[in-house]
Amino acid sequence: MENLGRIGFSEEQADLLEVAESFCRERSPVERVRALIRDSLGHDPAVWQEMAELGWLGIAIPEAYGGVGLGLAEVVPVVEQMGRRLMAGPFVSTTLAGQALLAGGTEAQKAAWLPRLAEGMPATLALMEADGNWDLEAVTATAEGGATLSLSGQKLFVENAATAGLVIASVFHDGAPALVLIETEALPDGALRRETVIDETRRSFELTLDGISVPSSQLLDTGKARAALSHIHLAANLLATAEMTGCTQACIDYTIDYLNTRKQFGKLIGSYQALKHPSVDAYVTYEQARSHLYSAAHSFTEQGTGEVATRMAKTAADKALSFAADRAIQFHGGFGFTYDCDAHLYRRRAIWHASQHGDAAWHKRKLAQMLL
Amino acid sequence: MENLGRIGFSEEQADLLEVAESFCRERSPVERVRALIRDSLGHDPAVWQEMAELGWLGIAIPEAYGGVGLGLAEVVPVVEQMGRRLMAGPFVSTTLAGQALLAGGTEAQKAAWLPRLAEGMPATLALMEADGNWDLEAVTATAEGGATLSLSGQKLFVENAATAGLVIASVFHDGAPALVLIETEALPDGALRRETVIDETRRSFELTLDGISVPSSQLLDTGKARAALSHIHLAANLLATAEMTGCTQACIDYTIDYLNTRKQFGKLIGSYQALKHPSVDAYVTYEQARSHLYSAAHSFTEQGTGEVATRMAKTAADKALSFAADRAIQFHGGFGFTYDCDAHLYRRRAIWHASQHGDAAWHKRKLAQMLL
Amino acid sequence: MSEVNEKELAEFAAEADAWFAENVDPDPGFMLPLTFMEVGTDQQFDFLRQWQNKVWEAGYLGAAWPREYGGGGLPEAFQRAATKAMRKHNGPIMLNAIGLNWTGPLLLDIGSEAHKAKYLKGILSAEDIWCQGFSEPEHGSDLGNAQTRAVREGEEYVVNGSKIWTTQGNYAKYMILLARTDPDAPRKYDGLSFFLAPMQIPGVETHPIRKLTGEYGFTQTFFTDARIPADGLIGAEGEGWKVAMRTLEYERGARGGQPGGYVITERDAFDVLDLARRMMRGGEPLMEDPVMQDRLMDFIIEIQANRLCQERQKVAPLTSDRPMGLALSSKLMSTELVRRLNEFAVTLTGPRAGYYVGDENAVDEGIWARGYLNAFSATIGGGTSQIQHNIIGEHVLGLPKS
Amino acid sequence: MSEVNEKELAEFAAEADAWFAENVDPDPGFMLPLTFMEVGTDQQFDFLRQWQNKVWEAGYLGAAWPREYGGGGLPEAFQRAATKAMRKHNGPIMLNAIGLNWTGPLLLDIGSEAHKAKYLKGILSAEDIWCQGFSEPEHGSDLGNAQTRAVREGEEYVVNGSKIWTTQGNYAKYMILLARTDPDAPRKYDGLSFFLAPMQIPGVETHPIRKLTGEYGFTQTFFTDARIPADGLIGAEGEGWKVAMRTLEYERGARGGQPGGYVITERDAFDVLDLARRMMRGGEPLMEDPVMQDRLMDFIIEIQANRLCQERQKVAPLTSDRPMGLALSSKLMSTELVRRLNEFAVTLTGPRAGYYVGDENAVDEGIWARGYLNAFSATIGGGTSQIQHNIIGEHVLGLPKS
Repeated sequence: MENLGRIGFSEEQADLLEVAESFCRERSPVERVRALIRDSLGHDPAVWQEMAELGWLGIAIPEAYGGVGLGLAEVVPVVEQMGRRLMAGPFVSTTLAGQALLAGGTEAQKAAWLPRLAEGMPATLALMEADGNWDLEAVTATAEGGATLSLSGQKLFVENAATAGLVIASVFHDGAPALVLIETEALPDGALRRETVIDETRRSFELTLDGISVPSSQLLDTGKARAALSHIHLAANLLATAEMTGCTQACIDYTIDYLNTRKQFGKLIGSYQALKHPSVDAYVTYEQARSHLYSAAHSFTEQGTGEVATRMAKTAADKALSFAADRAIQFHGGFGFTYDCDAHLYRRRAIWHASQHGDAAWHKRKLAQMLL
Repeated sequence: MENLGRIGFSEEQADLLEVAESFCRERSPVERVRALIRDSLGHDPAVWQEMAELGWLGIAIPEAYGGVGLGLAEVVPVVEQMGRRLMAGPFVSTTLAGQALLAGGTEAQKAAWLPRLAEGMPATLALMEADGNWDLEAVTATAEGGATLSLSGQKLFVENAATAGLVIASVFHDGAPALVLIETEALPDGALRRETVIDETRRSFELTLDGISVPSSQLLDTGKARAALSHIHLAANLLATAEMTGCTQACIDYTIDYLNTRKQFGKLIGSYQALKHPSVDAYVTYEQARSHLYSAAHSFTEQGTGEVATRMAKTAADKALSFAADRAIQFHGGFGFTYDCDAHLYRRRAIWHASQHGDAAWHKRKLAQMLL
Repeated sequence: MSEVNEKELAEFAAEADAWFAENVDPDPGFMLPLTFMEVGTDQQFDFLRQWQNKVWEAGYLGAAWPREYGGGGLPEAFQRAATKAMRKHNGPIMLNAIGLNWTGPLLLDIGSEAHKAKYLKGILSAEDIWCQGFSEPEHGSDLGNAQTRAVREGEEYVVNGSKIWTTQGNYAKYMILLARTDPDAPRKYDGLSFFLAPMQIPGVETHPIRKLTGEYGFTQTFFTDARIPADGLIGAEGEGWKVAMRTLEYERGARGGQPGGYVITERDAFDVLDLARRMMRGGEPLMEDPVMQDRLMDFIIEIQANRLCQERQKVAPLTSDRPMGLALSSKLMSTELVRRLNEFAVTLTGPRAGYYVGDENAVDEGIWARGYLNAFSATIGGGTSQIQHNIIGEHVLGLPKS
Repeated sequence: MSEVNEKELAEFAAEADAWFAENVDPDPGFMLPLTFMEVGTDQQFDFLRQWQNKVWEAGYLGAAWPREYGGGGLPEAFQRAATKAMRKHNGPIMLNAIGLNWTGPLLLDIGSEAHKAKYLKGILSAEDIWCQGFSEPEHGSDLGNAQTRAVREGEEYVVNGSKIWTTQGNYAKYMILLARTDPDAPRKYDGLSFFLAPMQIPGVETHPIRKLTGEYGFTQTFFTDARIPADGLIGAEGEGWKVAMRTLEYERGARGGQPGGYVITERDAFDVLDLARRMMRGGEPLMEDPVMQDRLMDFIIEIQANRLCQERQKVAPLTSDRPMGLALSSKLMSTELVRRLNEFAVTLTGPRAGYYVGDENAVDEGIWARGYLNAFSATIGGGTSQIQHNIIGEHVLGLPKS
């Protein structure tokens, strides 16, 4: 329990943070975010193309597979800035699909798919099921057969599935959890149902696996499946934490702006301690969460420490964003109760992220098992 | 889970509340409380005598045994007002000793002792042991032998033992927990050691049972021992809750007075929302606790409901008093950090009561077992 | 009102129980709003209007209001029995909340005979829907600063300005309106007057407001040279602030006079308990998690506390230290609890908290997240929780003004 | 200062480690104070003064201060290594806190050559104990309103008034003193001046203050026509407020310049963890209780957050949005955490939380309850947590003044 994670920040992280800050600010003003909510695709393909050209889709992919050869630590500042601008799109799901291939794919699979992801083919993961278990090894969907595998089961919260060229699904196969590649071209009609999710900036789908067959070559390395699932779980939490942290910052800034503009009883409402002091609490909690985020990013690849730092970071981010966004609605008063106020966008996102890949109580329990 | 307790308030309760309010206010101004802290006895025998004359020591003792024939519901307003004035003395421990006799004594024991308690003989209970288990059945002290019982073991937190004529101790006897009467006259030299406790208004002792022998006639009815211990546990919590509730009220009043007197930056500090709003939170939490207290008092004798209402009330009182007293220190600023400020008297009492007869977490766990 | 006849009361209660058992439709085929502020569709509105009318006709709403104004003329205990039966059988809410709980008690208290005769019965029957026009877009919590103007011209006032958060504004026939009749009054509060104003007249327009839930339920109301009759003035000209404050006391529960029923059905601890029992976490029943149990107990204890505080208000010796304390605290206590309870319930649903109203996989059709978001209407509306803290701090604890 | 030579640094660190391993006495035979504000007996004072002197003489305090003033003239990294070794071996606190962390950095920053030569070495050696005279009995948080008067007479100022919360006031040789030199200044802040004032002169009296713990550690200081030399003025007459604010920034951690060591040893999560491991509840090890585990994890996560925030302050790209944010928040974050952590620790001790310092049955000699009560000195002193909220709200978030 000596090392719970430390702050470290590379030059590459600093550069990416700076570039991503201006890119996301310019490409994703809130009017655009709101327009994309009403759009069925939900993100801007031109912006996606730009990201590919910036090399962002390959940040954590080795150069041998067409990537930049850095790690998730360098993806974090990019995702943080996306979260800050409520930016929509398949960046995170594609990055995680790449991680799944890296952690669990065969050499052939990596060579075949990673370059395509780095070039801009969206991809996603299909992990969750109806019983709502955050433990990714608790899989009930199945892949049965020999040379050809017949899939069955339901997968929930498959983000960006309609856009993705590739879905990597967890299945139970041969007495153990496994991962399987599904090309979305091969999906039968009706396999995808768009879900109505709390965070309207996202596109999420229910995927019915029944009736889908894939050649057994699309099974990821079964010997690495458990390790890959564990890696995916932590990587998903790391990137969710990055999104949440950026989102918290924006939520606080947005609220502070209002407190500095709106008057009641003849005074700017930000002069009232009833609003000022909880805003300070939100801010301090945000700074704590951000410190955890960059500790998790820096320590992510260290055995043990990475898991500890990541689970702590997700817990801290959940606390920070939930509190900041809850108070954002309240402190905007009547306006906060309207759809026009952005406060609910942050609050909805907070609920989304808290609910995916383990909430604070879940991570604390896992941490207690590791540390106490 | 239909009935978790209800508010009811008898005429006798109302009368006692009114009389106790003025009696305790007059007999226990804070200067007196502070003088008694420095006094080795720790309470005023003349006031004790007055209480006996008012009939308070027999409120919950049946008329047949020289009491008033009411119940603990009527003791509650008296103890609440004592708590409000930080009044010291063996009232609660004597009342609880009476309850132990009523719940677990033989007819002969009740006839012999209850009238003496009602007349003003202080008494107390010896329950806790070094392992710190709030479960009163987990006794390790022993009583062994036939016609004469040899006692052994250590008892902690025996309140008012130096004043008491009678101690009722829990012991392990004949394979089960039991209660035994010990006349303090019979205590060997050195059996009592005055403890240094957090609440300096109290007098509490460690009692060494080794070397004490009592005739077996001083064993309470062994068939009733478990029920008696359970009754004592709940009665002790009910009266602690009453003390805590009165204490919370006083703590809030004391703080509000300061907020209405002290100026900083040219304004009364009570005008700052940073102090005003948490004071309101303390007040609201106090009112909730007081409602629970009078529900517990009213429902105490109802099987099941009494236990639920009492455990809830203790939990609510712990929350209210701890918060109010913690904020009382803070809101008194520099003065709050001095011994001269009363805030620490309330905070110390809060810690004392939270630690005795089960804290909030303990009671919630018991409630969960009953209700969930 | 007459003395309570215990036998008659028991019979009435039994009849009410049977009536609600018979008449509450457990599934009207669409989602009913949980509060009067959430009436978002005509289908909901029509259903609830008929339901209120039916309850009133059966004698279970306004049972304690005077007979001559459409009430039952019975002692309060009868209405309490009826409301209890309504609650027991999960009856839908009473629709006409502003009329029932604000306008009605106000008119009974200080209205003229003509006002009572004209308005009370329509309030009970739900024929006349009422709304409230206090808040303005620029002065949310600062009611005393209302700028909507009402200028007297003969037997009318000409109204110009805008009100916001008008619940059921698009359905209402009348509004209780706070408007400025004297912009030059030395104290801003003295320039206000209080009106019973018609809504369905020229110059009054309502625009629906989209709530943070994505749904509707409130409007913004615009007045453009709208002419309202001068006999709708309640209190004298310039006394509007006093009347409005009195009205808010009905809302805050600090005065009686309500006709019964309820206008909000809150999910309580038992609903949350039921939810927790149905959830799993990590393959285990969530209810077996001691951390969850501990938090649930906190909520149950707090809910019970609030319930007991309501009861204790009636026991004078137990409220003598700060007589208005419980009454003035109840809005803060209850609305903040509802917000936190719904927030907690959302977390109980685990991964499926990702779903929202409208998804087939949403737990309980998504009511928990929606309920949480809607809960802000009560922590913001009718004086924010921050304002409530000021009120309690100043009026109960006697602290100086901020 | 020279570049860091990594090899020399490693050698220095190893030597420091060995030195503290050798010289820290794990049991001096009496209870040492955890913070410089808790020095309540002569025995404690004498021990700590000798200890600081010894550490300084060994070169492990002020290693980065200039050689000419008693420092080691080494790069900062050397002192950090020494402090780390001190902490690792649980060395007692550095006694002369005000001198080391307030006066010293101030003089190094803006003191005259004469001041530096006269005072700095005595600060490091603990020969000259310093105290601080900012707060006054009637104006706790309102430093700008200080009323202690200093009137110039020739080469002296005549001081009258009273200061409170003078830590080690009864031992101090010098005080940093904020006094009013111009009562008629239009802005109250402009009438203040800042002095290095001798304490052991006629007209200065100190009275011990009994703390809420029952112990001592602070004094109130009374000035009655006390004559202090005019060359102790720091900054110009009337600039005292600016100098005092600068001094507070050293305390709040917003500026560097400290000579190393620590003046507070805080119980941290690991101590609390260790405590939890030793406790039983209901016959079971307390650490097996999931509710306790959940709360412990909250604390561990928060403590780690604060530690990481300290580290992150040094990473410019990660603090660019609000550059002063972390520095100005650190006092609030750390002091409130200490209060809550000690409060929690008290509850961990179960029934034995009933005992206090001095009882043989008290868990860990009662340090948890005492630590909790003492924690208020930091949430109140040096600007209350409420004032800290204002500072952060206004100076970091840019909100308007309250």
